[in-house]
Amino acid sequence: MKKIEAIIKPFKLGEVREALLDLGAVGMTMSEVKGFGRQKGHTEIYRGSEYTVDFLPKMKIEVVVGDAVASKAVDLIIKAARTGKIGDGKVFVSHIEEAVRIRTDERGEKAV
Amino acid sequence: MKKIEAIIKPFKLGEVREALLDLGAVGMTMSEVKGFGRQKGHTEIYRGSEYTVDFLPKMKIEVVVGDAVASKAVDLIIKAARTGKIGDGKVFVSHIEEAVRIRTDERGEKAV
Amino acid sequence: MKKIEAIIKPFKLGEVREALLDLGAVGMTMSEVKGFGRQKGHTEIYRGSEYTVDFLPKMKIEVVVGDAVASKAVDLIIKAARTGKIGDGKVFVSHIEEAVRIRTDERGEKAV
Amino acid sequence: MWKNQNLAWRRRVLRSLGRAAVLFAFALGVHGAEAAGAPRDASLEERVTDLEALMNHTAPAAVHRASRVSVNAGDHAWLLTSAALVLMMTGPGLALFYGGLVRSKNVLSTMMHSLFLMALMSVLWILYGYSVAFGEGNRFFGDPGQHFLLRGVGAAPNLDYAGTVPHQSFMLFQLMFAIITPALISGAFAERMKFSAMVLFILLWATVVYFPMAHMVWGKGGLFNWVLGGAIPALDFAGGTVVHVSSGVSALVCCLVLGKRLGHPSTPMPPHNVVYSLVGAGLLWIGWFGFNAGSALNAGALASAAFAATHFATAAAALAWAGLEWILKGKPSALGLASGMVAGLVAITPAAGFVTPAVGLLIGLLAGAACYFAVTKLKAAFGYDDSLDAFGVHGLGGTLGALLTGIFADPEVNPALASTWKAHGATVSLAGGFGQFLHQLKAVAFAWALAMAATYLILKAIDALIGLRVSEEDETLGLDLSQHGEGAYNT
Amino acid sequence: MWKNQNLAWRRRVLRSLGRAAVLFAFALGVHGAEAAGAPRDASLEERVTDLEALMNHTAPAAVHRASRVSVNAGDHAWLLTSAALVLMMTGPGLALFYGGLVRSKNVLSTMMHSLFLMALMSVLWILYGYSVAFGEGNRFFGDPGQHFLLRGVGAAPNLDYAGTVPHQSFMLFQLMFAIITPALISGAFAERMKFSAMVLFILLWATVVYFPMAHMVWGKGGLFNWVLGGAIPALDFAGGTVVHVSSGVSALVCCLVLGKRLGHPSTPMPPHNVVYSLVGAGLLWIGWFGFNAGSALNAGALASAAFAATHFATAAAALAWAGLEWILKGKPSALGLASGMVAGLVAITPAAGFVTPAVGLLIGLLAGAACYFAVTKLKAAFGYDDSLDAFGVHGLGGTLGALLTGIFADPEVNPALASTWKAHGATVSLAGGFGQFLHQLKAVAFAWALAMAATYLILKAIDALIGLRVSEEDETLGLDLSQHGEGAYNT
Amino acid sequence: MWKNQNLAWRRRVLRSLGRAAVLFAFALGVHGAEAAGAPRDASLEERVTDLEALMNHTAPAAVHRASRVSVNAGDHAWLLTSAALVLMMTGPGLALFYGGLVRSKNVLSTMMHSLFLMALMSVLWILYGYSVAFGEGNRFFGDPGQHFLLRGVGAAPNLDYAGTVPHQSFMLFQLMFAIITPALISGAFAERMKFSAMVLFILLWATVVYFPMAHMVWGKGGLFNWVLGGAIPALDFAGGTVVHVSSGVSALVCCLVLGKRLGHPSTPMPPHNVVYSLVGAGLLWIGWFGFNAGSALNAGALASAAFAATHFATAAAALAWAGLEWILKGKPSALGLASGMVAGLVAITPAAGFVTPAVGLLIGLLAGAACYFAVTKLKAAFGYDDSLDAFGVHGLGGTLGALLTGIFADPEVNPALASTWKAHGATVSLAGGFGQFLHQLKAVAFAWALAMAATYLILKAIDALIGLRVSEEDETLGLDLSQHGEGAYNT
Ligand SMILES: Nc1ncnc2c1ncn2[C@@H]1O[C@H](COP(=O)(O)OP(=O)(O)O)[C@@H](O)[C@H]1O
Ligand SMILES: Nc1ncnc2c1ncn2[C@@H]1O[C@H](COP(=O)(O)OP(=O)(O)O)[C@@H](O)[C@H]1O
Ligand SMILES: Nc1ncnc2c1ncn2[C@@H]1O[C@H](COP(=O)(O)OP(=O)(O)O)[C@@H](O)[C@H]1O
Repeated sequence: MKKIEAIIKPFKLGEVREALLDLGAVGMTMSEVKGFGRQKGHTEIYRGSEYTVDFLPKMKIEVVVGDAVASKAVDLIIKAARTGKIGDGKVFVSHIEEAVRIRTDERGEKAV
Repeated sequence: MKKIEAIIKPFKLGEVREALLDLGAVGMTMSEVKGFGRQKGHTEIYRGSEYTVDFLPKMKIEVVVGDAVASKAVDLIIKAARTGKIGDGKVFVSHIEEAVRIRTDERGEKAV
Repeated sequence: MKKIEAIIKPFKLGEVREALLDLGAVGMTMSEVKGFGRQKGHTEIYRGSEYTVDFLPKMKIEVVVGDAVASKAVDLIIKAARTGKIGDGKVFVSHIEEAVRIRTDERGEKAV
Repeated sequence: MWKNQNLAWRRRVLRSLGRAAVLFAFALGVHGAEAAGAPRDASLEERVTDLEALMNHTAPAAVHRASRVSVNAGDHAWLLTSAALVLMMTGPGLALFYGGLVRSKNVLSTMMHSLFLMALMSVLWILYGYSVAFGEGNRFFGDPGQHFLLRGVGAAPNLDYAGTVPHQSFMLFQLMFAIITPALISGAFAERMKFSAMVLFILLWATVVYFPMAHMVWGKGGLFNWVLGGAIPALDFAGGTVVHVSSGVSALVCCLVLGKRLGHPSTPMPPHNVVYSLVGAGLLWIGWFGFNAGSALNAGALASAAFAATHFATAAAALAWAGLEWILKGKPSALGLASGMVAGLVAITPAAGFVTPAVGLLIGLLAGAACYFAVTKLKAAFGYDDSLDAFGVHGLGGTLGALLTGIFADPEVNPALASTWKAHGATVSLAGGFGQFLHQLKAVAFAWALAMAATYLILKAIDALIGLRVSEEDETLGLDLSQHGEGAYNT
Repeated sequence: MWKNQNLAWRRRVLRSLGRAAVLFAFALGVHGAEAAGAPRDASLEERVTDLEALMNHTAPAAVHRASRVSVNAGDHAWLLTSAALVLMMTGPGLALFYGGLVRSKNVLSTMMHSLFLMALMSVLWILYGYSVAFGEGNRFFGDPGQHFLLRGVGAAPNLDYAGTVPHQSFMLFQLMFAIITPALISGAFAERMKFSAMVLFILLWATVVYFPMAHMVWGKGGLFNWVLGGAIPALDFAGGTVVHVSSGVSALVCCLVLGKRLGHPSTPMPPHNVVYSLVGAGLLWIGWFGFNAGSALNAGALASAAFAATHFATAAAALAWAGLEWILKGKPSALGLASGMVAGLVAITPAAGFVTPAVGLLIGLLAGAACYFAVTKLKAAFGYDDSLDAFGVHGLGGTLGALLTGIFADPEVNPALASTWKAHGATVSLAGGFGQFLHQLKAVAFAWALAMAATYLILKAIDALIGLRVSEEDETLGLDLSQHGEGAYNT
Repeated sequence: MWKNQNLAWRRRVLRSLGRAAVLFAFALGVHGAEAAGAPRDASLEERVTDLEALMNHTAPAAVHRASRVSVNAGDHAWLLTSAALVLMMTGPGLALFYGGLVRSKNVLSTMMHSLFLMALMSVLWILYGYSVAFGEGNRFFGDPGQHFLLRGVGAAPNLDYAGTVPHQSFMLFQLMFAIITPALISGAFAERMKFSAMVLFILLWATVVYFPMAHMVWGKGGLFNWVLGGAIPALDFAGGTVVHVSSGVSALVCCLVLGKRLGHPSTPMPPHNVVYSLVGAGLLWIGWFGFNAGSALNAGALASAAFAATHFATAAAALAWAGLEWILKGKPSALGLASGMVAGLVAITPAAGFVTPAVGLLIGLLAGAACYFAVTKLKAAFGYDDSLDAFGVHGLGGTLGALLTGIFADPEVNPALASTWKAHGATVSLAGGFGQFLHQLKAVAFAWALAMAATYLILKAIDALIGLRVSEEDETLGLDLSQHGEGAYNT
């Protein structure tokens, strides 16, 4: 199994979710993160002290899928998340050795 | 070493923590995430516009353990986190190549 | 490619970021987590009921780098994050099979 | 002629609004029946005497003769301001204080307890609540139909209750008390009671506990009324027994009957936002000036005395609570300070218009300490889950204040104490001392008994009928989502 | 001698402050020109009659003879308190109510709409706003220069408007209405309008809609003024047409012209912090006592009546809205309850000083239901994106209230209704009925027309000039960062 | 007879309460000693004249003869309302304004600074603070024991200070000023001072700076008192020198002595919740009407004038600050607008009852601009870490306002200016001009000197005794946890 981690722009969450559902994924986990990258941050001012906020709000989606669909999933996510503007984010794929569904104790691809 | 990621129901956090402590784990890291899965979300209404919240609050526990105890840890977590109701969550296991304790620069299993 | 996950004390974020920038990293992702470890938590009291908060606020930095610089990056992070006091945190390294830049569809080390 | 047409038109419109309109039309028809007769001549001296009386916050003697002026605008301004302040205590004051103390998944449901009651109690009040509390009746309750839709409650002052302000304003001011009292109870059942059960409970509780208690203590002819002919003259300036004992004791029964929250006490349930609670406490302190100093019902010296006693008691109680924490736990907490404030405000409520500022300070010190121990030791010892300490603070603080009022009431602060005392003969002393202490004790005991019995029976009945508690699943999910279909915080 | 030197010195200082100072110096020079002549002798009886008049909230007859006392301190205390309460409605009241309803990235920009207008409208008011609204002029607007920098607005009461309080205090009280009205509109364009366009829009809107509307309805000689010689006497106690219709209808035009927020309606945009909105609603309720009961302009029986009608309407509307949700959706929501409160407050505003509490209750019930359907059904049916329902609540609630005022206005509540009615002859009835309903209809229709036309033209002009909406990128980033360079929440 | 028994009983109870009770019993015994003699006959004309005087906010001439009415209820209603408003400025107003500006780990400790002082200062006040400030004494301070436990402060008006309201209410109103002043300083040492050191510091600071300054400027016979015989008559309507200069300058010393926060200025420390700060600023604006217009001590024309000047100054300063940001930084910020509001409120404080609204506008513009530059440029240039800009806003804004008051004070706004001026001879001019400017300068310089010297010495003493700052570890952890054992936000 593969874990796909996608760091995307927050307002693209809905589209990425739809894309994954279309693929047949039945589960995913999401968290709010802050990203630093080429997309430069913005300046904020508080009572005259100006400073740069480099870390921008991003959404991280983690989805574990069977090996077979992993690359398809990556492509779909990329398509859904792309705006073409800097800061669109990254997708990382890594190997998962075991997955377990807590409720049923099912293991492996059945569990994802 | 293995990284065990467990996505569980928030109110099960205490029990899972106890289970890991019983195993001898001395460290773990937790974060608030939102999960999408078979457990269907709930409907919210704001001034007449109704919408479904699919992403439910979940807790993610990450714990890196030595290879020897990994499968024991997974079992303990599953036992502690199970309610038997849909939405209990998942456990994912992956390989960790290196671990370092920042304070002492200890490496490998000594560091976890 | 390697994913380096560093769990550090929140106020060390700035220094770790600088260290990574010095190395030439152009991206990283950060999230607020809570850590449990040797560093004991503190006691809080609300209207007479006292309880221990074991989970302390930590910052998790995730950065994916090429294999070549991974160990250098780990060392820099450790140096920047260390206070020498308990609770300084951990660094974990794992293997990343694929990375994609969403905007351009670049893959592999070019994407990180 | 035209007027009749006009009424007919109104009736036509109203009829089409369905059955409810019948009641309204009735009320519309009878409104304003209390119009005064044409003024008869008064001498210049009488007119000046009348003005002086009014400026001294007394109804002019002229009212039965030829009243030219009947409202003291200054008294009225203060009463209206006070009414607004007392409503502010409930929403947003109490709503924030309680809302901050619960977990984030229950904050809206907790605030809803306060906010919904602002609406519900107002409607009960206009239908029969005011009549039961302040209508003419027996020593336990007033005639429930007397002021239906507020007929007979108009611009003219009610000389029994407040001689220099419109009767309507007195009614409004009292309504604000009827709103906050049941809202106080909600601290006991927060985070686990069904909303429908809550609504039903308060409806019944107000009807059989609050309105009658208000009648007994403040209503004309009430059993404990100390100025309008009560058999057991008990002093309760702004609601020690009526408001705090009744709500606080009922709160205790609520948490005993409902049982503990899931996970209590093993899982810590710290406040989700202490800032909200601190803001709430601040607003309560401010609003309480309306509560206590407004209870003078005019802007005379008594309002000043009540304001002062209230303020110093609050300050002292806050220091007492935070100080005890500092000594016993090593650190004074912000929530402790705020809890002390509320304890002081509660305890001074019955005493405010009867005691000096120095005595207020003393009462505050005692209340801060007593409530601190109630909340930290007593609750732990008995193991009930009073989520937000409605009993520990209001039940005990109110009881303490009501009893101390008997001891410290001072005719130099409130001259009415001296005069009434004489009217009741030597055995009855309103101006403090053991005799009065006994009266206070009786009233407090009565309030305890009524609150306990009624609350228990009402809760049992509702439990049988529709159930009191939400399901385990709903409790785990949080009451905001399960009871109200909304979450407080979104991104 | 010295005085001249003094003035010269002041002028010297001022001159160095640049061109603006010229205007100020002018204002300083003419200030206080309205000094009264020396009092002539009055008999003792006259003096007593004068005192009685003042205590009855009427200007003493003596004012043209030898006024010894001209301000009723009680009336004044209530008016100042009310002015403070009305300002509190805008900041923090409305700022919190609206701020909680938007997404967290737009909370500061939304609050800024309210807070900035507290400053901007005050400056317009002192320059020409008060003159246009309450100066002498034609039936549509007052002379814009009459009270420049508030000359002629001093300590002496203005007998046309409020005979027992300083003219200056009347001016301040009215200013608070001029502040909140445009702030209400901001609910319609929240989360997408450029800040610069907002400022320009309000500046023009206040000038051509609000100040003239206030003149027509409340100003001496205004077209719809029912006590000071209007041709079409329309009843609007505290701002049904002036405040709510004008702002609510303009709000509708705003959301039509600006278009929907990006993502609406496919992306849910739930309130980021419902607690803020509940606190805001609570403060609005409290502050509205100043708004409505303060509009009596004294602390007499009318203030009491307006207070009561306001309170019961609000309670009823809250129950109506939450009750409908309970029945139709299965759960009553906290935000629904709060929305109902605001709907009730809006609808009772024009009626407050004219109707009984029972009628207030009825108006509240109708308003709660009507606005509920407007917000849930009407908006969905037509598909406009009224971000925070400024039209559904203020436009419709205000219209409903203004019309119902014509039906239910009652001379027993407000005796002035009877007397004015006679002055206008049998065909004109101010005391409710079909005749008055028609007057109300005309005023409401006029307000709708003016608001729609003016808002449309102003927006189109600004759009051509500088553009109304922020860029897509800025909207996505959030207005807090893009318009104000700051984020509300940091760790 | 009974009365003696009663007192004996009370004493018995009290004795058992330990040593503290001795003080209380003493106070109880002497309370109310100021009872008036029996009224002697007054003619009808005298009685009418007395009523007229009272309604004109002046003590009746009759007070020494046969006072039948001594309190003007309208004046009193406004004063009580104002006292409540001023307390609201501290809690929740200032607590929220400051609390929002710090990092989330310090929000409770910052709010605690304000809330704890509400309690602490009240106790100091009742013990000796009021006596030092308003008792009879020398030109620097009053006799500290004169009003111990408020003896001699009762229902009768104090004719020196406020002739138409109970002395007790005047005392309460002034207390609210004594509460907020030290709380203002806390902005300078937020996020790093030990709580115990804070308590000790304020205790000493209030004793040697605030109470004496209040005596000098407002107390009978005080050095700078302009109406009650001060040698250097300085105008300070509601606390320019007493409140803002004293606190703001002390704040500067605090941040210099304590040093910078860890990480300052390299680590950005943005406000953790700007919404709180905006709400706080709104409440400050509202509450300040009580502060300034309440300082008229009655509900007459002066209150109206002070209200107006306050309002327009605030509006203008908000526009000035936000406008400068817009021009110089490209964007107007919400926090900038709010900061401007506070700057305007501060600067108009000493001037409020002396200047026209137009001058208020001018003072506001200047204050907004001056404080903007102080906070953005001056602080950066000198590099001190004034966490929340207590010096930049209160120190400089207060100084500016106090000096401008000398220039713009206008006898047409405050007639007392003209009469006092004559009493002092031609060389002393209270009605603006260079002479008065010099008096103002002296008072301001004195306040600067006293505040700097006393604050420095007190801090050094406390540092030697118990240390001023928390440890580095505690500062990193946050003061909420380290000083108060609680966190503001939990899930
Ligand atoms: N090497 C990396 N490791 C972890 N996260 C990264 C890395 N590079 C980029 N990211 C994440 O991806 C986001 C987008 O990257 P950025 O460089 O701004 O845009 P783009 O990928 O379009 O050039 C960042 O904000 C960060 O969260
Ligand atoms: N393939 C997946 N990848 C990542 N997270 C998943 C995946 N499947 C489920 N999850 C997480 O597990 C949670 C529980 O899954 P759900 O399908 O609701 O229940 P169950 O596993 O009991 O059928 C989800 O809310 C989500 O956070
Ligand atoms: N085995 C582990 N797996 C995951 N996270 C860990 C593990 N051990 C420690 N951590 C994280 O590292 C943080 C610091 O660990 P701690 O034991 O307190 O200090 P130290 O590493 O200096 O002994 C913890 O708070 C936790 O977030």
